[in-house]
Amino acid sequence: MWSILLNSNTQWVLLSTAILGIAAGTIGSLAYWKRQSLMSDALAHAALPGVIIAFLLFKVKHLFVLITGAAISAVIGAFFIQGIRSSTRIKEDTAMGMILSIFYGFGIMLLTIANRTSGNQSGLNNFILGQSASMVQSDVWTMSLLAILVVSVVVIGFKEWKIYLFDRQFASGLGLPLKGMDVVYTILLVTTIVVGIQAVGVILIAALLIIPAVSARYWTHSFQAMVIISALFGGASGTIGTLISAIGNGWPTGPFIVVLAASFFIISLIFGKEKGILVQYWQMKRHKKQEIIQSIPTSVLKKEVQ
Amino acid sequence: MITFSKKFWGIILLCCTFLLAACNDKSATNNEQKNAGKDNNKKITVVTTIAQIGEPLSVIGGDRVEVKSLMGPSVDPHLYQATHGDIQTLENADVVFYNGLHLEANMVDIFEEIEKSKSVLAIGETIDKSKLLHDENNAVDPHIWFDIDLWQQALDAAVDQLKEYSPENASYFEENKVKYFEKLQQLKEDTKKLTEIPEEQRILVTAHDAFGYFGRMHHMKVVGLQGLSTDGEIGISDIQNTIDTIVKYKVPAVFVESSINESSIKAVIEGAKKQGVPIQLGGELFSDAMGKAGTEEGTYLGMYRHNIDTIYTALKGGSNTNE
Amino acid sequence: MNEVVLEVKNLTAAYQKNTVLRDVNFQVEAGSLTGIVGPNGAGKSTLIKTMLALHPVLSGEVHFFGSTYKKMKKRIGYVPQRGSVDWDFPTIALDVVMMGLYGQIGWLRRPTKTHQRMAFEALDKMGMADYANRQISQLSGGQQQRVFLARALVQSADIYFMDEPLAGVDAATERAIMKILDELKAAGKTVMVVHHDLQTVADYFDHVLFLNRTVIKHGKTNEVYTEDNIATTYGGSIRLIGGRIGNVVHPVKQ
Amino acid sequence: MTYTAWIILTASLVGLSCGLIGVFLILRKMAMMADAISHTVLLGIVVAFIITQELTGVHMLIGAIIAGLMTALFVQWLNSLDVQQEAAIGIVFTTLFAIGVILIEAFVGNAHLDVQHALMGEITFIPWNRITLPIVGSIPKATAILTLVFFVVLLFIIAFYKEWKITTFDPGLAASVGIPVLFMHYLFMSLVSITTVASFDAVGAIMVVAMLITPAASAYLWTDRLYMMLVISGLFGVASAVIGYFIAAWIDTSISGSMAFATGLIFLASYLLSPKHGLLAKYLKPEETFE
Repeated sequence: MWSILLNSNTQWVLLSTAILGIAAGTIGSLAYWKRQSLMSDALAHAALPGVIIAFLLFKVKHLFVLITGAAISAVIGAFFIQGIRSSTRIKEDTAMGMILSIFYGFGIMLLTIANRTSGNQSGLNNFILGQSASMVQSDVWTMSLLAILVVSVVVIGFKEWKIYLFDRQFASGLGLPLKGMDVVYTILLVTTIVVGIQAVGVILIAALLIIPAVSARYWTHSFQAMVIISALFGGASGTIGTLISAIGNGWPTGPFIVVLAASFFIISLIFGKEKGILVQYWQMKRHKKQEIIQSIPTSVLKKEVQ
Repeated sequence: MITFSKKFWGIILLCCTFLLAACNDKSATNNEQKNAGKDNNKKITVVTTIAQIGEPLSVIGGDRVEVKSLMGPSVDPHLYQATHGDIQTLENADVVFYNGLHLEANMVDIFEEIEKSKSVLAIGETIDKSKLLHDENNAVDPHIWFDIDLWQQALDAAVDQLKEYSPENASYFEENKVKYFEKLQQLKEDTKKLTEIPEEQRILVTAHDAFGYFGRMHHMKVVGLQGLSTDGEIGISDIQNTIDTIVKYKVPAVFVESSINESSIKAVIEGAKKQGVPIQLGGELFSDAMGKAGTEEGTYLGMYRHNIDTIYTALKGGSNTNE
Repeated sequence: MNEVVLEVKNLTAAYQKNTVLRDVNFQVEAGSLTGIVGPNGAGKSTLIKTMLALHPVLSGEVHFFGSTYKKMKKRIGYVPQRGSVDWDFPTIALDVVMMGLYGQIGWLRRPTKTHQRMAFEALDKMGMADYANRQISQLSGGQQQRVFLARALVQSADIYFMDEPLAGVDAATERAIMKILDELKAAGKTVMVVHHDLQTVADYFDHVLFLNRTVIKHGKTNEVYTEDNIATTYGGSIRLIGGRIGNVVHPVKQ
Repeated sequence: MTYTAWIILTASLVGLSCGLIGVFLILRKMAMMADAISHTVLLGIVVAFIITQELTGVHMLIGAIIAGLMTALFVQWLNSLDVQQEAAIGIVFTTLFAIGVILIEAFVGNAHLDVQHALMGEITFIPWNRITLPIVGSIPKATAILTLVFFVVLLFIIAFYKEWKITTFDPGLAASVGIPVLFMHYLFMSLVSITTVASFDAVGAIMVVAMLITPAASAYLWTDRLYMMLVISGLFGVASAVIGYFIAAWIDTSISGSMAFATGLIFLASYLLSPKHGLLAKYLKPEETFE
């Protein structure tokens, strides 16, 4: 039973999901602080019309062509979300929901037309819904490239990203190219999403972008540590989820990775060092005790609220 | 606030009247439409869900019928999206045939309703239940068109229905049916060449479980990566088990299906290669969808023959190189 | 001495691991106008929220009119910080004021003309009658603050809590608000105001409550508003122009 | 042509119900809950299937509605523990969906149980799926259910209009004047669940998510009054249904996809032409100042 772990397919999937987990965990931390956790979900759906249009234009089901179509479509979606948010009073979550559903509906319209007019295209919508278990050697390389790209961009400009995320006004005062950083961030996010959805599917890529970043927050207050922990959680979810699904018979790989990531989240939520439930409960109790023991504090406490 | 509630209630009232009016209006005209259905002088309009039913019937019906398939020849019924035109198609139908056995899961209620006003038949459900295949959870495998005998029975039932609908054309249909069934028998003869493949290598590895009946008919072991439906998610063990089978029996080739994402079967090929089994992609098989209309593969016979030839070439040829 | 309308005993409250309020004790008498002052993070907003059961109490008691908050809810008015709501909400100033009456109107009833008139009068009092039909996002910060105050007025409570009503408002608004506070006081109502501008404390309030995690000093302005007490409260660095209070997380979320 | 009328009528009912619910959904900044529920219903129907072993029927609907409520409950719970709402939605829906998929593989096996078949309806076929009711006679099942849902939604919105308004605008004040904010929240989420699930069952997920969010967002650009926003949003929902239908008829494509797309067209028109917040208006009188 354990011998399955020695098989090359298992190793490919293991490596790919681990590396994808690291990349997604890293960019996910950025998305979290931009309060764009659900962007992955929205853009993944917004990629559909691009796939179909690319197919209708070039009449081939070539991976690269379709991925490019998906990416262009997702970038346009991201651009629209940004545009709606900044030029109207509509809030970002509403803008995301709109783009998600309108683009997807448009994609379905086109898909139905494609189904009617040209042969051999069914499964086009499945084309962007990858299966984690079917990743191979080339996916390992793709994911590695993705991870190198994401991690290096984040690491190289680390302190710039930090300012960019936490204090835009200050950043612009420093003369940081905010527009340029927006573009870089969006490209990184879209690349991760598009590469992710064709390899592992919408749900898993959304989960890997969202859950590790939130989990990491329970362990640290430092942004740097958060990015690292988030990447570790992402990688660990990929690895352990894959291992568990490999041991069981017919256990789907992607969903197990999601469940693993969720387990890490629950563990963090309960035991997390910074805001975990247990820690908070224990601190509350200690507070109460202290209040009883100490009567009136004489010195002014120095700690700031929150 | 006062003006507000007045306006609000006014608008609501308006909406209600609109709704009620719409309801009455439509149900009235609706009945007229239903009664105006049957007209014996022109071609009989036959509507089928999948082209596997439609195409043979268009041959058998000849110029007396007009056959339309809701799911075009190359559409996977699992992923079928209805279009606006399908409404017209169904509305104008005289006779409707569908596969049944849960293949068109979300349309069953509809056919039950249409049955009240039109002649409808689930041809897959006319087949003796004992001959159907079930999976371990007792779900029926609906891909019966891969068993030529069963499909002949099913088509026979469809033709009977047609005859009943249009008795004056019965003999014409019968004549064409006999001719078509001869071709089916010829096809069945042609499939015998599959037996030339060494028995232990008669293993059909495909992306999803559509070939159960095919395997039973041609004495092939069938290994499908995905379940009966194409929507599921697979695990590593599914891939690994498939590779193990390939390694164990030295299967020379695996196949992709026209309507399914190829990535999982490609993962199997790579995995097997890594384990020292030089396996090749045997080619594309038609499973749920058929080829493009107007081509040879767009017909039931052509589609079947294509599958047989592809399998034969890949497995037979492969076995030669292995020996 | 007047009747004690608010009594806080040994009140303690915390945000996560930081104790924000510790052992807070004070009494407020009817008809007083109290300014709550203290540095950033001293727990001023938290104190109000904790008294109004919008933030959990770790220990201690709060009594309104000798009873609990729950029973006295109708006699209490609250003006939260302006930033706590989304001003893009599609409604007009008059409607926002009328919301103060929703509790009294009761379930399944609609606001009547009387309610409308009450709301309009409250707006008028704040000098906002002309803006009654304005969409709230089209109001300036000061006007929004006045709408909020009108909303509290319309509740015709006996004790009011106001969180930074004078933060970032124009001079006209500040005058209007102070006029109303004086009127409330004259009508025998009790008002507690979180305030950030030390320069105006002496002019505006008859009582001052120095807060920094606990009550540093509380009493009549002319008695306790001394440089010493200010220094103790602000930890030595006296800054007569107080800083901006950071965003306090609203505990009631949707 | 009568089929056309039924389809447009049913889609209009979806547009009306979703348009009304959607207004509060976007004002409460919970737009993405619509998408989340469209995923988590999978878990509901899988569990319902495992318990009842039946592929169709009311069990699935109940299971789905419960799943929708669970989504709301978990999101609210995480939110109360200080997790960003968006992140909370993301965590909950991916996890519940993944559990649903695992349960399918583990307990359901190869049965034809996927969301698309078990729960997601196809609007094209609505007119053929009928039931007979007293007085009205034989009408499509989906139309009957959605009419009921519409009146339930309308009733609740009218009955608790001021409570919805105050809990949406200022929950703090609502609590302090004695309105049970949390109860109203769950009541609202129940309405959302019932509306979305009933609509999924009739017309499919894509159209429902679009109808919940976009008409309300478009209406938000036209008016500054809540009740007008409700009215306009409902009307836009109906308009999207009609326009979408004719687009689908014109280029012969998926009706629900076209209707989702049509909501986008209406938004685009609003974005350009709205007198208050439109691009054109801003271009014509660029500065709108206070006072």
